Amino acid sequence: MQETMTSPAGVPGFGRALKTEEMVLNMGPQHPSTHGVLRLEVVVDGEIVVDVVPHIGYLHRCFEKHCEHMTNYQQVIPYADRMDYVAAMSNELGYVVAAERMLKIKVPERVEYIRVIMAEFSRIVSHLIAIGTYGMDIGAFTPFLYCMRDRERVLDIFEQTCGARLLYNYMWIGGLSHDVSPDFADKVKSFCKYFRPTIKELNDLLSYNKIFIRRTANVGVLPREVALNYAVSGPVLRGSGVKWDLRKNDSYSVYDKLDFEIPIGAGKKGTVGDCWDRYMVRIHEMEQSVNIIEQAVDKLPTGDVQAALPKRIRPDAGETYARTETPKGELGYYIVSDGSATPFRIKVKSPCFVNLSALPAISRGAMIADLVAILGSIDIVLGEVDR
Amino acid sequence: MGRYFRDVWEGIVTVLIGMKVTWRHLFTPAVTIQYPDVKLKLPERARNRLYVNMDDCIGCDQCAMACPVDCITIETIKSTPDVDLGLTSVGTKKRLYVPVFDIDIAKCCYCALCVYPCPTECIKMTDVYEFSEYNRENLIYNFATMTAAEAEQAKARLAAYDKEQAAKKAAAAAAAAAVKPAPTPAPSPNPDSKT
Amino acid sequence: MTPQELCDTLKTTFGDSILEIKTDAMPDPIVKVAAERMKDVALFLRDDERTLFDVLMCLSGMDYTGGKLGVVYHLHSMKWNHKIVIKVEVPAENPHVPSVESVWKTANWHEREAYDMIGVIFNGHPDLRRMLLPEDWVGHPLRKDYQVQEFYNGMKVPY
Amino acid sequence: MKEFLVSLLQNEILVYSIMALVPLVWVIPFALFAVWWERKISAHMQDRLGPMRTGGWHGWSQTIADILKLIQKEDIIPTAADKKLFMLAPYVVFTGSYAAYAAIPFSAAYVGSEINIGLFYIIAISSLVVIGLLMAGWASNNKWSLFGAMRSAAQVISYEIPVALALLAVVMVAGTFDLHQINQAQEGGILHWYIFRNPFLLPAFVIYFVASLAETNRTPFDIPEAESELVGGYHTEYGGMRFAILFLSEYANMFAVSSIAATLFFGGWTSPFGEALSGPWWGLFWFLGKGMAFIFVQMWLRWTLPRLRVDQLMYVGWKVLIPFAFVVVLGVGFWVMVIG
Repeated sequence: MQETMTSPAGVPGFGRALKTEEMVLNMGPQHPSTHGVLRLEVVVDGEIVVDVVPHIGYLHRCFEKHCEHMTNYQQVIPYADRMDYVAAMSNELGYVVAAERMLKIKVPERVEYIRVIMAEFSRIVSHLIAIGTYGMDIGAFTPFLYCMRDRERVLDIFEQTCGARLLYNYMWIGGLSHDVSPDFADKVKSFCKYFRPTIKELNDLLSYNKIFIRRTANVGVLPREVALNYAVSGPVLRGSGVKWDLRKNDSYSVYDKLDFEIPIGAGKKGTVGDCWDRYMVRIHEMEQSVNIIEQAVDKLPTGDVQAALPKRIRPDAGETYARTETPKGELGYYIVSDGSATPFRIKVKSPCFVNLSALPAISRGAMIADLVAILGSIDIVLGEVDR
Repeated sequence: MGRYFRDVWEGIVTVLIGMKVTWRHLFTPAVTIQYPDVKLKLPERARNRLYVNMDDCIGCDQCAMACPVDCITIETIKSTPDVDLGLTSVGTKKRLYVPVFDIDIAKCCYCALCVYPCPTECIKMTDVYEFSEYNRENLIYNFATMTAAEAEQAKARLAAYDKEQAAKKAAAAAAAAAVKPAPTPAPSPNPDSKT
Repeated sequence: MTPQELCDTLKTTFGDSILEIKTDAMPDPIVKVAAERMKDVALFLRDDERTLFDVLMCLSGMDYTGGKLGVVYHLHSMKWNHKIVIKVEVPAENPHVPSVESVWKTANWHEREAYDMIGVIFNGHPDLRRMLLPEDWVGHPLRKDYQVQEFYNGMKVPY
Repeated sequence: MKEFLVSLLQNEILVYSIMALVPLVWVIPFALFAVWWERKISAHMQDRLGPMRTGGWHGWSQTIADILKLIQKEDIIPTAADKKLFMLAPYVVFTGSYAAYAAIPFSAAYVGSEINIGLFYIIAISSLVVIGLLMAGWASNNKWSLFGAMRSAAQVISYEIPVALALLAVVMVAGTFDLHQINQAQEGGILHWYIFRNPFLLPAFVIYFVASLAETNRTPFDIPEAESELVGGYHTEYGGMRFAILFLSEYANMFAVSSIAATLFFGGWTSPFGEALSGPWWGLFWFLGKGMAFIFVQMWLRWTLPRLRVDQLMYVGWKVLIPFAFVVVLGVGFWVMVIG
């Protein structure tokens, strides 16, 4: 039944049997499930989406222009936090990896491990929000609250470590702002112990619910070739069955010393690359993140949390492009320096921006309710799309 | 046909599993708190409202330089050598009057970048987080302890001192030119201060 | 292929259209290409069995100051796991670059953004509108000599 | 009750007016209570506390405060709206759901109108709700509202069929359309309730309950208001008092379908212990208690399940509920014929 509904072109006589008129529907900028201020200009034929034109830029905060007007490289970090504000640690990690590659700084081992723990926590946080809001898009409100409840526990750990709950400014070029507190390892371990059963509960409540599967399986199928051509990344790419994770394939930090799996979409409930696969990749990634965190905490070496840095950070003239795997996908920082203390140009390749650009390609022929499901499964944060 | 019945059966079963989960939660204690009545204890590193201890501020402007959103405004007046502004609690000698030290807390992004460069540790983030105001102007915090009159006085004194110095320098230069062409540099009142 | 081999392949295929090659750059080789041949280079890089650059990681518009604009393409091959940076430079008064939208679909939005922010015009782009700013905005903000407009639809712009 | 009032007041029209207002005495406090209850249930299912301040104990007067706020609000009618229809629609919706109460036996001593085709009347009159929703959606002149209205019309009309078939199964057993008589037939304790009397009436009840969720636009069939897709569906443009009335009628409708389920399958006002604890007031207690139990299940489902898509909703209605309902009707007929 769904196969025919998602591809109206395949319905015999579609568009011919009845004289119908298309209607333009304005979804957003204020709409409950556009996840921010996104405007979708939807051309609909009844309930069926004929075309989608996303309009973005409502949250444009001139990140790149700001960067060119900073007094030093360090000041970019609070701004980088504010791009993908649900996973600020990952953005910071991307930026410091790029800046350190630019400055040819080697940071202490302890810093790398703490960064990995924080980035993985941030992945859990981001995926919890993605999953919770996705449930809400589909109509289930309760999983969202459960996700937020667990997220708070991670934020407590963040707050205890760096003093902020959302926008951390924790990872600095060459180190961290604070060392972790003495009871950090215990807290992290107790969280991991708490968190595994709640994933199972989430699965019971939402992931394997028949209605949820019906709503997401076979919806918004993104085939492998299209995914690569649109250069989507992160769970969206892996949902399409591509085993590609920068943490393994283009390793940075200490991910090569940690053991984890890359979950990919297998089309267990429908077609490979449908919304359910993308959703399930996130669930499995959270489990993997818990694994990574436990290993990293066990391996956490002692030492200093600041590399020796020059007083003024002033890279040589040149450029670098560094990419890291954030929860949303491949976050790239292209930094060009002219030798001064201010970046000449910082361009951010935002994963959400790229993933969103694939939305029209996969939502044509779906229904309005599917459009919401597809958008939720792509998991965009408008702060990062618009920058 | 078998698939149809399996689907219906799965539909019923998974609904019941979900209902079991929510039923269990109906009797677990809530995790939320009654906020204004009950407050969570903030960790000691909590970063909230900025506070400046003006007794320790030497007016070095480093916090304003470090601020990524330019929410700190500092103006300074050089003191004349005859005035002793005292020492900070860490023993640094104060050489500048600070008549203006404004923080626009509405702009502040709580990144704490201003806290680290401070040589006397006088600017810090406190754990006060309830400071909303009805009027946006009230969010500009004036930390400076000097009154406008005192600032004027200091400015006037500095101007007089500069004039005196310039006159001395001119006299010295004239004298030097008269005696021999080897000019001696005039003593600068504040050799360390760059402001 | 090693970075050197990649660059050599490009040089032998495109000859004079390859303006500059930097293999010691960090971390990937940088190849500067004549703007008018960009699309051919892109097609070659995507389809040739030896290169197979199937992913356009990033496309950045640049203002190099001094009347020069540029576009930087960061390419990556899933199969060979190698990377390359392609650069084109165009004069600021006539900034036309062939669009690679038909080569990599992802370039669509990236090019719109570069047009919006830097003002590079991509020939052959199917839908070259502003991406982030309103349609009636004046100027391209990421140019180094950009002056913000005083009023936008009656609203004062500079804060 | 009617006879008693007529003898007391000597005026039939006055008596009818009073009789018509009696359910309102229940419906309005019930709606206020149910909204608060729903909030509390949802909160506790989600590990929250819900409203805790207004009125002191667990925020018991939160909805009263809300309704006072809604009454005070400015009455906004969009300029592009069809003004007359827009203003009329909430009342039509409310009339539809309220009129159903006329035939529901609240207790052995009270039934608004003891008509012999009570069940038929309820099915017919509750269709009026659809017209109201369509009016609301159309008159708002908002695309989202129109979507909501269209969905709701399609949904309610489709789900009338399984509802009617499931009720037909009961009618076949009871041999009457009169709700009061159906109720009386179930007197004598829990084992006399229809749900336990005939094995085919249990699936009939499930079918009725699922379909009634769709009739009242409750999750998982709340697609007409689907806030994550259609913002608010047919009531997107409504605010203030009109919105309150739409809301009230939604809750009134919920109770109406729950009480029909209680009456037809669970003995209505009859006591589960036979003669013990029965009587007019106990009858009222049992009736309301059973109704509230179903309301609780409705809420429980709402805070557990995601929402179906519109075509899947039709699938469930036409391809699952209706075939099963046919089987149930056949089975009940067979059972009645063979066993009696």
